[in-house]
Amino acid sequence: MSHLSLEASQVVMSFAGRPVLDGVCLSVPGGSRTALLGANGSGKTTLLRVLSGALRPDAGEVLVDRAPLRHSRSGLTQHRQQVQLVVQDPDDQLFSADVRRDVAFGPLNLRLPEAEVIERVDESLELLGITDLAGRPTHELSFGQRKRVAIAGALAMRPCLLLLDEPTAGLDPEGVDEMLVALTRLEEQGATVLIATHDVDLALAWSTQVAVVTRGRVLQGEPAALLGDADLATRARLRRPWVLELGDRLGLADGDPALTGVRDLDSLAAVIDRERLSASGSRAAREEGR
Amino acid sequence: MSHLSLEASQVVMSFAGRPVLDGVCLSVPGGSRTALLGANGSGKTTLLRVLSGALRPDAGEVLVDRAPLRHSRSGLTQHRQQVQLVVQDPDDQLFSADVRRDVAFGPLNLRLPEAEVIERVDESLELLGITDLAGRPTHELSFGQRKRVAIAGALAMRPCLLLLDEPTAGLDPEGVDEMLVALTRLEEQGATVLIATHDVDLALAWSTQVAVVTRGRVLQGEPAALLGDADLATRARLRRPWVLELGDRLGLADGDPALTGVRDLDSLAAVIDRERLSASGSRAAREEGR
Amino acid sequence: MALDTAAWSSPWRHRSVADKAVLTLALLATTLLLPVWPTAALSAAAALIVLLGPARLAPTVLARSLRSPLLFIVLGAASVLVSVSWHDGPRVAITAQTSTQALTVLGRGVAGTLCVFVLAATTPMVDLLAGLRRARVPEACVEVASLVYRLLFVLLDTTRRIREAQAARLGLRDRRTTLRSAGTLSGTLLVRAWGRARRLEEGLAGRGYTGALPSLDPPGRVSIGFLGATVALVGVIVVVSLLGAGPR
Amino acid sequence: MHIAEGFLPPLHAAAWTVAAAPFVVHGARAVVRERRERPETTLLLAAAGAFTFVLSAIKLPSVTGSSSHPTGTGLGATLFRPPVMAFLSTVVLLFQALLLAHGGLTTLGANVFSMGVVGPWAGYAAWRLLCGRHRGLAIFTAFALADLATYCTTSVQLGLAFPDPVSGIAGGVVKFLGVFALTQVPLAVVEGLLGVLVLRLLADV
Repeated sequence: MSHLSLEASQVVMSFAGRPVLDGVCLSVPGGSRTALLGANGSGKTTLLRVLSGALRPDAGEVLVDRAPLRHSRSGLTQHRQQVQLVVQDPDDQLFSADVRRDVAFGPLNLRLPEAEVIERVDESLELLGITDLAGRPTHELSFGQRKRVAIAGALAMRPCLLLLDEPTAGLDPEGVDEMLVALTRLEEQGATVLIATHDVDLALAWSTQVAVVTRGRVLQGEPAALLGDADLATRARLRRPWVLELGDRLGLADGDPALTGVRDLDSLAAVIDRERLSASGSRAAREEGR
Repeated sequence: MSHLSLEASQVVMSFAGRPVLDGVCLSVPGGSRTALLGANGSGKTTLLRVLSGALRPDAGEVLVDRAPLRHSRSGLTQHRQQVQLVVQDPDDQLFSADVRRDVAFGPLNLRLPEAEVIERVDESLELLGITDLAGRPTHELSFGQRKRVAIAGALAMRPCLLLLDEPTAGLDPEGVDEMLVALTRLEEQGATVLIATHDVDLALAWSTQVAVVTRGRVLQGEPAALLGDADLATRARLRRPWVLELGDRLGLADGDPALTGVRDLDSLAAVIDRERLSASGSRAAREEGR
Repeated sequence: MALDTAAWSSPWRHRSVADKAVLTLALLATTLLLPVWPTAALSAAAALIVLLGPARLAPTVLARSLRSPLLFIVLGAASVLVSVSWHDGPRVAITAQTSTQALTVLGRGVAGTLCVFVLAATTPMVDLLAGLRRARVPEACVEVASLVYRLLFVLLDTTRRIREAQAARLGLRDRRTTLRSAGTLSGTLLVRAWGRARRLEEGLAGRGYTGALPSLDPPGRVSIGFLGATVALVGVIVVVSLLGAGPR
Repeated sequence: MHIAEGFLPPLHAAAWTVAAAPFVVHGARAVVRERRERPETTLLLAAAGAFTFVLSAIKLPSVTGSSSHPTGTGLGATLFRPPVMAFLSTVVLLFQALLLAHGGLTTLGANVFSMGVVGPWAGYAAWRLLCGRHRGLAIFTAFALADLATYCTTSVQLGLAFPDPVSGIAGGVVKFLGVFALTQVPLAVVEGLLGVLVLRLLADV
């Protein structure tokens, strides 16, 4: 896999006369980790479907490495080997009786020789740490397992870009951590990953850039800057990540809504500790000075 | 509505020979707010179904106000006027083409006079803030709206106890807040509310008691104590709420895993501020003393 | 489902089902029973005026919904137009008789379809089923039909998502894969439909479901004015048709 | 393809309605009885109806260039039995007429007769005759035959309504068979294959 960039340019999309996306521009640089945020019904999923080629926008374009996606049969076939979408409900994506057969579905459709199909299936299962599930019937799997099998199925297409709709929704906290580990692995293998999520804390901790869908448009930028913006949060029915909120409340950022470098519990604890140290340090210095 | 208590006593339940609940005891006092936590597949949903009367346990009992639930027709009819379960996927509960008809279903089954049915429907819609949806077709509603209609449908039965499976899953942050406001309203009306959730932060902030399902058993206790227990968190595939984690990291609790009184961002910020004040206060005192 | 969506937001949505059914059926009856010309043209025009006027159906929705029935009507009319025989070798011909007959089915088909739109674009299925309930159609049948309506949308959504997922993994690439995908899609759908039905049953049991689905149906108040207008409209069509067709 | 509204002469429309009525009433009776005895079947029946409706929206590989969809009558007949299919088809056809403008109200009887009576019974008969010998073949034949029988019946209905001025009813039927049924032969084969795939998947699950 090599790093490809993905771009939406002026995408307009409406359903039954109701506009959902109204001139969306989004740029996902190769090798980035993008978190897509937005309220229920804001058009996140629609945007993902447009990016994956499942929907043809009313206007505008989707570009992979600057080349516009053609909605012809061959154009889509090519696009689908580069961009894969994993939908929210794994049951929509698992339709074979057992795990191995399901993951093999894509490679078989690529008309690959059997040896390569098997290799890809094994590799995908391995990457998600579910090799032991290979022979299991799909309907016996737990929710978290089904989610990972669905990702393995997309992965077997060896996409350069992986779009995931709410990959952590419905998972228990440990399942969320495992999912993040799997996503990090994918990234190390060279895939560019974009996730749509409602979890602003996760978005801040995980992503290198954030895109917020609101009123049919997309705002995109540095995670701390965008997620720390209280006005934007209100407009987009989001809330600010708790580390930014707490940092702000404690006056750590000196008026800057986005504390530089703080993105998770560890970094926040470090900043607070440093502040304490410097407070006691200056006290100690002052005490010594007397 | 009056406050009733709900209890599970030594409940054993297995599916296809696989034990899911293995002697569960849970007590939900009237007027309490209980959060039920546990990993995917730990049996949370099964327990809710047993409590609601939908499943008959292999052994053990469900008691409402100390009276055991009888799984006869009349026993269940009575139980369902006291205990209502709202499942996770609203489409499993909404069967009518429009909102008003759907909410009216329960009261009609109670064979109430039409005027009272209408009164209950209006009241339920009002309580959830969805009066404007009354005439809308179910299939056109958004996910969050469908979730609230499902709750309204349960509410129209005027239960004393409301059990909700993942009421905030899949909602955007503002939707989560609105859901919590609605739950608080229900409680003010006299309903005892139990929710199953994966969100440990929400559990700490919202509940008056927490129950954790792990290995077929339930542990129940004070939210901060149970959720602050690192061992339990690992065993139950949970994580500790971030306020407890951060408080611990900052050494605020002096070795006590559960910081007394800290349950959300506001209380944590207050504690940190107080610590700062006392530090600078003691400094000032010391400085004055010299 | 554009017609159904239009019906939910139609300004005539809260008119009694009986009113709308009488108008539709009266128009249909005149179209089919009276001489085709000018009746078909008149009732088609009347239906169009009703749909685009007081019922405020969007012309684009009307045009889109007409497409598929038009295909059948045109294909059927073309078959009627051409006469085939094989007594002395296969022979194809168009005669005055066949062209008259083709025009007849064309006129009646288009007019009839438009008349049905009057009901379809103003009355959501639930109201219609409530009407059937009042008309003494067995409760069980009406209930099954109303559940079909709700599950329809849930299943259509599922179908769409599964098909997109199959397409994404190139499952619709050629005939062979498309057939295989259609097979797995149908099977998966059946399993999902079953599971949904079971869970829905449990969900309803919690609210006291015992097999019957009582429904809060708003009372349908028949409007004398509306019925009067219907009688007048159909009356005019009948009189004009009989006069217009008279000389022939 | 269902016969559009207004397409059949009133007498024919009435006659086909009368012909279909006993089957539908019989099916409806079965539904009423079933609900009285086992209330839980109401939801299963509804799921079957919704499934039958949605099935006709599934795209099959195109043979002639235009897109095509399964009729689903074969699947319905083997899974739910013909009497129930007569009732479910009526519901589905009514929905198709009003939601999608496929078919019509006065032609409902004729369409129910072809899709809800002849198709399912033909498929079911083939299934019962062959299932003892070869399962795959039985399914294939049941599905393909149910599909073909449906369209042949439609052609006969149209041929009876619009006999050819020269060659009479036979000519009319042949004409409509050529337009509506002949093009359906490859699609019937596809639907037969689909049936084999579906039932194999269901056997796996």
